[in-house]
Amino acid sequence: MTIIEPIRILLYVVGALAFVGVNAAYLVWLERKAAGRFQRRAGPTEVGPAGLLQPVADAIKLMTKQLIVPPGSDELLFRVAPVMVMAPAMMCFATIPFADSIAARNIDVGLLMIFAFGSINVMAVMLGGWSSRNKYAIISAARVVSQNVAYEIPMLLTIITMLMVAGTMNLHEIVRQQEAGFWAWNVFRLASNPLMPVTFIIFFICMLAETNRAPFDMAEAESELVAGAYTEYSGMGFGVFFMGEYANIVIGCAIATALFLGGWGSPVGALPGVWWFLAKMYFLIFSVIWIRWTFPRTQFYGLLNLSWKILIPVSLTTLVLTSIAIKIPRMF
Amino acid sequence: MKNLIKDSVSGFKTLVVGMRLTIDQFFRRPVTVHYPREALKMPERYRGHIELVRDPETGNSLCIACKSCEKACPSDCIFVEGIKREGEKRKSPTEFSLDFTKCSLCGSCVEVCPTDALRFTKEYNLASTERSAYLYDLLRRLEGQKK
Amino acid sequence: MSVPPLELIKGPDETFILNLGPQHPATHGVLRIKLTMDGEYVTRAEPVPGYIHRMHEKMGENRTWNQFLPNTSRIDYLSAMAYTHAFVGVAERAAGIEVPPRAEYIRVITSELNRISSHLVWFGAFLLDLGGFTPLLYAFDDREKILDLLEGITGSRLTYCYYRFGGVCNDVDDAFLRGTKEFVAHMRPRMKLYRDLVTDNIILRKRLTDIGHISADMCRRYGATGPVIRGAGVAYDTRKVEPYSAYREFDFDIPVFPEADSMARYLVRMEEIVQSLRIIEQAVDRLPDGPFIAPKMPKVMKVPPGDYFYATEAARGRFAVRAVSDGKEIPYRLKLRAPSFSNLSLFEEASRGMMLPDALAMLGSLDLVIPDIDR
Amino acid sequence: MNGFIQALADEMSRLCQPAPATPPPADAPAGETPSAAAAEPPPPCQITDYGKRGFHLDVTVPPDRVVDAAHILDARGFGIDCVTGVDWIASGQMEVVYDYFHPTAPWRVVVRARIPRDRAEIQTVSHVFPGANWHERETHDFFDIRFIGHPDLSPFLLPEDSDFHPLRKDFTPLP
Repeated sequence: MTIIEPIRILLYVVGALAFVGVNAAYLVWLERKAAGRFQRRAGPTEVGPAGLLQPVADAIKLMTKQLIVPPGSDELLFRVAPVMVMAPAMMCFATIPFADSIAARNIDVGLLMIFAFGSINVMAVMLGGWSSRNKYAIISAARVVSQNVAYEIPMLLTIITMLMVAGTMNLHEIVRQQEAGFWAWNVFRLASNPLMPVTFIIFFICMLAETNRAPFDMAEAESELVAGAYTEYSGMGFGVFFMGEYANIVIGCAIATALFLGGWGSPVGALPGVWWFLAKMYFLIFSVIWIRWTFPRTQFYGLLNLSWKILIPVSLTTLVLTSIAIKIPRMF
Repeated sequence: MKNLIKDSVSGFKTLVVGMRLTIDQFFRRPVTVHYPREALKMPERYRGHIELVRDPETGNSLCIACKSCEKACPSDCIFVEGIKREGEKRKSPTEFSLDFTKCSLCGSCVEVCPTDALRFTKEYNLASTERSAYLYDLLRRLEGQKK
Repeated sequence: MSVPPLELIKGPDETFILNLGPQHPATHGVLRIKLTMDGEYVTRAEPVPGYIHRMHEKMGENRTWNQFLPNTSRIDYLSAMAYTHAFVGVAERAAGIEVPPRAEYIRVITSELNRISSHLVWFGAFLLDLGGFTPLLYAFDDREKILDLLEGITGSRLTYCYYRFGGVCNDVDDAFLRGTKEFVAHMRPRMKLYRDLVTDNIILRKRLTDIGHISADMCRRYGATGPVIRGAGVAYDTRKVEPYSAYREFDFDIPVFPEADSMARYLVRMEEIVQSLRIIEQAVDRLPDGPFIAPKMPKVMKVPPGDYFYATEAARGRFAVRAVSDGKEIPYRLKLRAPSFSNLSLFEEASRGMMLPDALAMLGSLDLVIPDIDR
Repeated sequence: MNGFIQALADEMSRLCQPAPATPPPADAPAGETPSAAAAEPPPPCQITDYGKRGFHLDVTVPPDRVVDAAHILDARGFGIDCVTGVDWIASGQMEVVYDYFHPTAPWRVVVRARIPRDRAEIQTVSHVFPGANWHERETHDFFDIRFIGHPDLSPFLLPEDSDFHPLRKDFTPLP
């Protein structure tokens, strides 16, 4: 036990790194391929079969580029910011339950840990934008902060709802409650809250906003802010931000899978396993891509209006409804 | 309040409609052509750079070196020189060069030609790192085609 | 390396200067806008055009009437037909050349096809400004069909140079007419796709409604025309008020939306595509026989002395040529009145106090083509 | 149809009437062959044939009355179309041309004024029609016509440091 444990953790760290790296690379490929198909194009085809080696070529290109630090920028923060996006994202993988037996650590406050680390992302992007000494980047940094603050609230409200339903912060435990089949999934648990699908949608929207994905990509908004906070980053500096962004999407979709879609449980109750988890997670990721290539970007105050005027009241409503639904049966 | 809910619901519906449309396109065949592997046929009237037309009987150019094209050209990219050879009724060109770097493919030269001695080629994939690659000697080009 | 202190970058009273362009994704070319910003609010926007100024007007004074023809396609490369039309029109009006009806019909068909293709590019590019990527490719797919059609008869895909004094340079063939009819049939359902995917989309509506008001009076004072003035509720369309060519003979409506916001301008253009389809359909059905160019046109055009004016409705608004002739082969003076120029000039007044993304959405809704401004 | 344009023509011709010491074309060299268009002095205010010329009313006003003309047209709901110049080098004059359009009626009015070529100055109309601002700036670029009272006459389409005026007929480009 004492010898095995550090090795096991190490293996998981390496595994998580590899998983994030491969995911970031191949989600780019998937994104480009899917974007192509959504737009009636073929997407990447030239590098390797069906363009499968394209991410490798991209990575080599990014790595060979010079890292430029703009004069007058805060060099330390400028260099640290990409790391600050990547590292917390890696931490979050520690507790994600890919299957009953596949998880680095089964932590009792797993959910809390993920959100604690997840919120560091904001600061990293903000510091990256601020330290770049670029006006576009600074505007973007300001946007990122207000956007993330606004969306953290409805997201956590939905999480509280889920905690009340599940009664635990342990992700394994939450998944195990839903193992019976798709009718037991939290998203369909109408008995404890008739607005459960709405809660799921709110969570999903907030997840999009938190990860700065279209239609909420105010931070990058290339037609307004060139590349937003990443304007001055070159080569792998940008690459790490990029990987961090995709890692955050993977985490967001993984949490959504575990919380709402029954994690590794199969929809019919038989044959649970990691493949179900991955299938559900990648379906959500595909939806994220699908949404990006369908909608235009929202306006900034429209985004905040959506959060403060629609999402927060509705998530509060679901919270109240859930607490009523939980409390009332216990009164009798 | 009621309006807000109504707007939210109908707005959400438009989003769903949009997503349905894009996924519908997702499963259709791409419309693009993979250019270097397959290429479209150039239409009959495609305007590439000009070339001289050969007289089917003599095998020489139809050009009579009247310099109409040279005069008509808005960008001064055609240079014609001709002499009257013995035993021939009309002049024939000794030099016919085209500076394709200046040409705007307007077709004035082709239209103005009294003997229809000029026509457009269908060449579109020209690339070079040197300007001199586009100084065409059209007479030599015609000679080259003969062989 | 010396870096200016931050105070120099910052303007007085907490504003700062943001140089948008000359290379910026939202300016569609090399337009530079000097924005004085207060946070994300624009307090003053000063467009600085001229980065691709080519002095077409001077070129016009240096070449014959015929030789200037290719230039006209290169002012606004997206609606080249209307520009060539204005130029040949001014010479025809001056010299009193009677254009055969078939040629007029062909001009109408090609001009309207060109208008649709131009609006499709605008549609796609505008959606790019708003962060929607996919509609661009759908629009380009449709536009490709138009370009193929026009390439078939003109030999060129963008800078057509198809019209000649007294007519057009090539007759249309059956393949073109058939293809045009097919295109009309293809385009109508596509308009429904655009409506469902884009126009009705709540995100787009929220972004454009009540954004970027340009009132009818502002249009008048600035000389803004085209979809900008029609989006302000004024049914001003050169095709109707000063009917040129054969436009008198077709039944079509001028779409007008009185809201005067970006959405109104968007809707005007989308509706214009539908109306152009109507015109094309009628023109193809009723295409008269006859010559496609006036007989006995002189090789070198000469225009009697005097000054003349001819306006056409290009995709962006009214394009007009004022030609002053002294009777020689070379025009004495050519003034090209470009619609984008006037349409952009109101940006400074209209964008005051807007947020940056809104200002850019409005800029996109003006549908600028930078070579048109810079000429 | 012609009632409106006739009334406008009457009002405009009142502008042309006083003709206070019409621009002195005295310095035009006598020996020079005047070009055809410049030779015949057109009547100051005439209703033109649209089909032949492309506009309905052609008004030549003294240079100090262009602002008045702009005010009249503004009051009648006209909009500015463009402002440009024509260099009549043979008669030593510079012509400033204002094109006006009417957004709700098919009228098109041309207002011209001739100013001496070597002292090309004219009042700006940019405070009446803000759209004239850019057109006047462009005309200043190309013709070196100074618009008095214009807020900013720095080079517009030409490079910021340019001091040449390419549309003047005596302009010679650098080799």
